Amino acid sequence: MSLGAFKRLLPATLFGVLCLIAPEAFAQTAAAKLDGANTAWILTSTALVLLMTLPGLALFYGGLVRAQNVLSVLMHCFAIACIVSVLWLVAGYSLAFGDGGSVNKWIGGLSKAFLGGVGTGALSGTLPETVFFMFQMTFAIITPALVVGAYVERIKFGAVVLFTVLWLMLVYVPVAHWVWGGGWLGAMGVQDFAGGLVVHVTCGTAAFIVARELGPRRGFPREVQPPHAPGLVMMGAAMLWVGWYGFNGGSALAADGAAGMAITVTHISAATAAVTWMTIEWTRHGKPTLVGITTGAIAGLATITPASGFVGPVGAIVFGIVAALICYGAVGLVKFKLKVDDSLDVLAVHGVGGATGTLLTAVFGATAFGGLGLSKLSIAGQLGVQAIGVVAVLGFTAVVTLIICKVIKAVCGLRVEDEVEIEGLDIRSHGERAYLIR
Amino acid sequence: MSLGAFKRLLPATLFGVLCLIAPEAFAQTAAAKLDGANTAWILTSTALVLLMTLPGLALFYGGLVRAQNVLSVLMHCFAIACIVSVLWLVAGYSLAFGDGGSVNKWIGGLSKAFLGGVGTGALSGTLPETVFFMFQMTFAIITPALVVGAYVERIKFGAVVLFTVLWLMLVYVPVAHWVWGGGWLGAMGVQDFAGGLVVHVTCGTAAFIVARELGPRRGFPREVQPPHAPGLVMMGAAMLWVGWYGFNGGSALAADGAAGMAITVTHISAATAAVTWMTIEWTRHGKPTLVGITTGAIAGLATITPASGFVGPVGAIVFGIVAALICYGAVGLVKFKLKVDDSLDVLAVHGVGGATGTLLTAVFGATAFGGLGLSKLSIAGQLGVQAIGVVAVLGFTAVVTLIICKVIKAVCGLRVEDEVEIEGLDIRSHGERAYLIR
Amino acid sequence: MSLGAFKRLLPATLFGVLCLIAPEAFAQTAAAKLDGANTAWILTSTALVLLMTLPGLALFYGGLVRAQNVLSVLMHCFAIACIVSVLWLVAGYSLAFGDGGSVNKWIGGLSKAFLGGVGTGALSGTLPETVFFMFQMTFAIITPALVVGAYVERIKFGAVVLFTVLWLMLVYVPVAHWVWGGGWLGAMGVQDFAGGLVVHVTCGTAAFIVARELGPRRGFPREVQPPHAPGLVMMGAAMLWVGWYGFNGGSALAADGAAGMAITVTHISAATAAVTWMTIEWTRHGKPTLVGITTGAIAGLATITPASGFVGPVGAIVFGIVAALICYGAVGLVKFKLKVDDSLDVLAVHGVGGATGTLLTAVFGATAFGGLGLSKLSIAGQLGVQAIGVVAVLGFTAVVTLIICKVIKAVCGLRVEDEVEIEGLDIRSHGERAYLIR
Amino acid sequence: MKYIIAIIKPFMLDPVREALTDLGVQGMTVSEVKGFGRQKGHTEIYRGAEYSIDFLPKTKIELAVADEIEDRVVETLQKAARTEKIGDGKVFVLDLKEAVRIRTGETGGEAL
Amino acid sequence: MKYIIAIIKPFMLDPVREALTDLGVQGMTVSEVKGFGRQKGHTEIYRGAEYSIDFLPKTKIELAVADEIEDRVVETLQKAARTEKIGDGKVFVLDLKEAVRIRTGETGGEAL
Amino acid sequence: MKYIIAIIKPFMLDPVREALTDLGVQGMTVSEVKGFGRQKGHTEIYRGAEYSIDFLPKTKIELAVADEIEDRVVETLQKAARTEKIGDGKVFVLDLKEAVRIRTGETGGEAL
Ligand SMILES: Nc1ncnc2c1ncn2[C@@H]1O[C@H](COP(=O)(O)OP(=O)(O)O)[C@@H](O)[C@H]1O
Ligand SMILES: Nc1ncnc2c1ncn2[C@@H]1O[C@H](COP(=O)(O)OP(=O)(O)O)[C@@H](O)[C@H]1O
Ligand SMILES: Nc1ncnc2c1ncn2[C@@H]1O[C@H](COP(=O)(O)OP(=O)(O)O)[C@@H](O)[C@H]1O
Repeated sequence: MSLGAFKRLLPATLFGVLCLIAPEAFAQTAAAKLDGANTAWILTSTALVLLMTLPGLALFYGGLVRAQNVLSVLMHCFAIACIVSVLWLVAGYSLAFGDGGSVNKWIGGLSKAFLGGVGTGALSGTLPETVFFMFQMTFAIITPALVVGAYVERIKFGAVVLFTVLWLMLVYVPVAHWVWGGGWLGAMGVQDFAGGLVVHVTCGTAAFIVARELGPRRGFPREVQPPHAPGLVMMGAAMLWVGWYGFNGGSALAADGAAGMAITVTHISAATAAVTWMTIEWTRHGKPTLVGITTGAIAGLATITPASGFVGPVGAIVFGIVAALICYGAVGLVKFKLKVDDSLDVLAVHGVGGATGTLLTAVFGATAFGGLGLSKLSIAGQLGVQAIGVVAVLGFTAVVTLIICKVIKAVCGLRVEDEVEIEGLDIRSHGERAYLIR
Repeated sequence: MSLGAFKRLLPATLFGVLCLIAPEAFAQTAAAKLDGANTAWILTSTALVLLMTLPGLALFYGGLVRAQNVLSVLMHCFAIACIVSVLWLVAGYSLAFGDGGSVNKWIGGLSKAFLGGVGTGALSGTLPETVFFMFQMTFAIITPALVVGAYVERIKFGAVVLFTVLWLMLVYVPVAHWVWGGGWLGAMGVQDFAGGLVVHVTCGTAAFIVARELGPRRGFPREVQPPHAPGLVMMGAAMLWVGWYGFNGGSALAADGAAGMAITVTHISAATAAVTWMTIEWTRHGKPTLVGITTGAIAGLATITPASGFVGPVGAIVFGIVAALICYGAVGLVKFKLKVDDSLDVLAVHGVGGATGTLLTAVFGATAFGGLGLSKLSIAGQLGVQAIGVVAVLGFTAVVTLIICKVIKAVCGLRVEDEVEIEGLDIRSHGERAYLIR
Repeated sequence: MSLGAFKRLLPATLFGVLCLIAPEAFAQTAAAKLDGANTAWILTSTALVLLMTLPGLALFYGGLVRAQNVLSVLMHCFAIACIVSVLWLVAGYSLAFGDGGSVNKWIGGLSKAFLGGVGTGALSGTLPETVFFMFQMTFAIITPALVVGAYVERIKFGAVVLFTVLWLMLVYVPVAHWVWGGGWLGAMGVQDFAGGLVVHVTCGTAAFIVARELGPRRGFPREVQPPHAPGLVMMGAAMLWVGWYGFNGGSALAADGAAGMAITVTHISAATAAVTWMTIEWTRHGKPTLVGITTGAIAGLATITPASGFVGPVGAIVFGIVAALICYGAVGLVKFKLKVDDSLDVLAVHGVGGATGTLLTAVFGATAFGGLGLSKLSIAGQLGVQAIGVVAVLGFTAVVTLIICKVIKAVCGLRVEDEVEIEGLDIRSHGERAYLIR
Repeated sequence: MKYIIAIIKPFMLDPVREALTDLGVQGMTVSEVKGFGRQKGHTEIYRGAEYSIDFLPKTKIELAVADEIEDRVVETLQKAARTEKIGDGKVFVLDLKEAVRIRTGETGGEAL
Repeated sequence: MKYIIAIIKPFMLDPVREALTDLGVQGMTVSEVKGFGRQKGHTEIYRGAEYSIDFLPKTKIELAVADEIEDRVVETLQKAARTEKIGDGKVFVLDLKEAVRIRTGETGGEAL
Repeated sequence: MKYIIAIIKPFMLDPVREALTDLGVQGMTVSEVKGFGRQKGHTEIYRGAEYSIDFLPKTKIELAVADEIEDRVVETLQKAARTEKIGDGKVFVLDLKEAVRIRTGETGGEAL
């Protein structure tokens, strides 16, 4: 069970305990009391996580491509944010977090479609339900936006739109339900504090599949252009980092010590991974790069995400080192061994990082390894459950993503013509140019 | 009455109710109790709304002009923020929100000039009054900064400074008082949650007048340069969007369900308007643009602003669609029919959006249309009141802005020489160049 | 004593007072109660202060250098943030804020190294201790990052890393302990609300020493290139300004009227200083610049920092005017009289500003001058204590920084070869280029 | 054939291009350059110090033309680019030995 | 000696450079230019209005060569830069009177 | 008249401009170019892979001069731009048939 879910149940538990002590005092309202402080923090966290995509991730990705495609990347991220927001209201939230009745193990119901019945006064734990809806929406936005990294510089814009709609509803929403919404993985005891599985394994896996279906960019892997604007990459990474305080710290759903510890381990993992990645580059190439150190930080952030409510500060250092080593290796593996043009390394950084973090959670979440010890299973037992989670999410995502790609190929095609790829998507797909600087 | 005002009265009401129940317990302090959670959220909201201008709006506008003028636009926004802040302390806040005594219907008094009598312990509702002062200040900053969009690429910097001083004191401050500070429009029951009238109708109207007085840029409308940096436009729009959570969500003046619902409808309106604008462009030109989708989002945000404390999520979808359709139309109308070079479409996006939202509030704020039903008037009655609000604010702003323009023309002139316009304001007015990139 | 420390002691005092009234009720928990609202605000403040360095300060500095060095500056700031974070966990926090036993006057102990004994439930005042740890960490990050401004465009990257490690542990940590962590300056009654001494005097002094040891850039002072991207400078300054709400407002360690007053005076000082600087330039050169107005704002922010919990709004106006006048003068003095290439004016803006503010605090913190009157000493007495603080911190920093520079010179050298300086650090030290825009 | 190089003020590019097109010129190549000449640059200000900029933005047009229209092209360039203020720029004429159209391999006047 | 100027499509630069290197050319100078010709530009859209872009990005290669290899260089350029679509560009050949290597002061063929 | 083209290292522009001005040259046109030659480029690193950059930033100076001062200009250029390290660049001299000052219509030596 995620700490998120744990938190949401906490008031109920507390309520039970308190009833024994002072039944008359808490009989009516304890379980359903709004907490202003928690609300303030989750409102803030929601803004922080939105900032991660708009403009954080958009800039991070936009700086990594050629100058002729930077606007198309910003466009992808912006359009995805808008489309997902509408879908989330229409049905996504309800299917992920609503009650699915007899099929609740697999998927939620439609009772909360269009936020039906959710007024200003509705609560989710100690938060207004609208706040919980919005906070979760920002996660639903960033996940398909992360997949953008796989298909930049050569995809049709129509395909981006279609992919996002299908993938959100057919992959993200079910997996979110399984892990956080009352589905089978959460019930089995999978621990995923802030989205190692739900966000990072899904986007990483999808990225790999899409990149394969789409084929590589011209000149891949040896003649691909280096990032056109590492400064934008750094700006984006910085905003992702700051926003991640809301992502992981907000997943505590409270302004308390759990949130404090979550941002602490998140930050330490990021910093350690960044320093480690920098050291690898310095040693191997003699030159530490800005794109490298920021990539390391993102790897550290992605890897700690599932564990951020369970591990302690020393565990976070281990997470950071492991994240940098494994993700650095994975980048080369995917690019030069598997020869798949997952252009901005979504699988290698997010997928591999998220999966690694999910597994390590079993170990470093245990008190023996300085963790908070929230699992009732043995380390090995929890590790098994975590592994089932990774395999299930990875397999499900791969299969459904593949089908979606095939469907899009049939309907409108995935890839632009050669000429458009050469001249760039900005001018050809969007009628705009990024730098008219004289 | 705005929900903002409503919130501020709530404690008093509650106080009354509670006195009946437990008079001895609440007699002294209930109405004047600081709420830490609300304070935390409004402190945050203040930071978010400042981010909207610095650097949000500055980048949004800066990216839309020619490269030779981008610094001048950033300079306008930065200088306006500084100047308004000082004026707000000196007298603006007091005149807008202080007690005006016998003329309170029209304007506040000077008792709170320089925050006189407002110490660390002073409260405004459940907030420290300094926090309320600062939150409102960020609104006073962004409103004249929005007018910048009307006069870019050809105005004298001295005129910007003079205009800002006069316009803030003679337009913004009175209108804020009328609607939010205890003046006649608020008393009449005008509903303007977060500034549809106070911010958007005033800036849009002023923009149109200033643009007319100033005359169009060379080559307008057909040979005007397209935006020199759509990426900056997107960054700015993203920060505006994130900041708008503070703008509308903070206008609840509390960390509660009202704030949650406010950010929900705000976000949904933005997303829907963005998708709608994108669809229009895709249909009409075959190419959806980044500047277009972001403009749509801003239109959705401006339009929902007056309504964000009154409507529900489904209403927000309607607001979003209407915002995009009407503002898209208005852009063409102002530019090609009225032939006024309101350069960055302040009237078309903010003015028209704000007015539309103010009127729609009467409808979609009613429970019959999924709203929160906070008005005591019938839909038609409320619509009438809202219309009076729009006409009064629009008329007053137009007249006073026109006078201000005439005065500036007489004093120092509005427009730079042709040569300066051609070479660009950056180097000629500010002695700087934006891109020395090699 | 800083208000920060004051705040931390407040619960204890309150506890004492309350025990007299209702001993049974508060006996166990009053002094150690978590306050959710304060926690929410300090979590937010932590994110805001991180944003100041990543990407705020990085962009502010990055825009001021030549295009060939912008990435190296971003790299410096990013790497410093990561390295300091790890060091802060390993020992920095413990040595600064832990109990130093018999030597506590000079330095803290190691009991909290690796956050030993600090779990999710540990409190610091009304905050989870992890939150206090993180908030303080963001101060530890920005201080050595501010020193970057002294050595840009010519330093070896290895020297940056080594300098940061040594300087953090040997200068920042002790000074933070002296002033805020229970050391001798705090005990003597030095008032430094948010880091006039700890942050600004230390970084400014160090900058001067490093710049002297390193020698000037080629062509200094007359042929140095103007800022390659004033737009980045403005973006960075804007984020610094917004983040400073967390820096000063968060230093109240509570979401209350003290925080509200702190952001108010902070903002007013920044705005006033910016307008003053703009006016000076306009008068002297006929052209107010963007870099100038933003520099003014930063000067205003640095100067008010030590005073932000003690002075009132009118005091803030005085601070702003004085900040601009003194820092503007200091820039020319250091550059053209002392001929030291403190490249981005760290001493002139931060050092001079911070010292000035520290001294002025004694005057404008007194009720006679509109301050909050938190000092128990006379104005003259407090002024003496403040002066001791400035001299001690300045002297200590200068000596230790000089030694560090000599050590680095011996170990690996400070400065790159001429050829590398000419071609730029980006390509030569980091293997990257900033603008591949076609 | 002649190879004509013109240095003009940037904002005169559009009128010049139109004038040349009216004359029947079908192609030209344009680049952004910095000019140093009698026209003086501006002053930049950076934190209290003034720096003078010696180079001004100019636009360079290169076009290959048949000998017959050389005179008319030079005249048109001169007229269309003129603002009569200092810094209007220059026209330079060089001899062009050969021209080839890459797409077709055509040479000489055919290639232009 | 000849001074050869080629205007080509930007993404053909790499193949062209390689082909020239294979031929033994040891140096060249490249710049980014905007071309106006038979190939038409695109349309840009800005808030509901369409603007046509007349100029297209092109790459200009300049290289000084000895008379002996002039023909082969022109031929190589023409072949390597050709996509057979409109807009492939031109090669222009001018006479070069003198060349000097700055580093050594060598002149003529030695300098190239 | 001669049309002189010099390719130099970017940071040598200021000394070169000064030396030419001292010689009495009143105008020149400068642009940013990328050079390919004997001087080798650097390596760029991107997430574990190294990419070699073939082109180096160079600055191109174009100036039209009267025949009389051709020699002195070439000599001055060569001296002022020299660092004696590889990659210092070249000076090319072409014949210039005609020059026109746009502002006044003056031609020939008068126009320079
Ligand atoms: N001798 C020259 N060779 C090459 N370009 C020149 C020469 N003289 C001037 N130019 C170019 O022409 C531009 C305009 O020259 P300038 O002397 O400022 O004004 P004008 O053309 O009115 O005499 C310069 O900025 C420079 O680019
Ligand atoms: N007469 C000319 N002088 C200089 N450059 C030319 C000339 N004609 C064409 N160009 C350049 O060659 C490029 C390609 O020419 P264009 O007419 O579009 O196609 P093509 O080379 O296939 O005939 C143009 O974009 C322009 O840069
Ligand atoms: N044949 C050539 N034609 C045109 N430009 C050349 C030629 N050879 C060299 N260059 C230019 O001169 C620059 C310097 O040449 P390079 O061979 O690197 O060193 P050096 O000038 O010391 O021999 C190159 O980067 C290129 O811009």
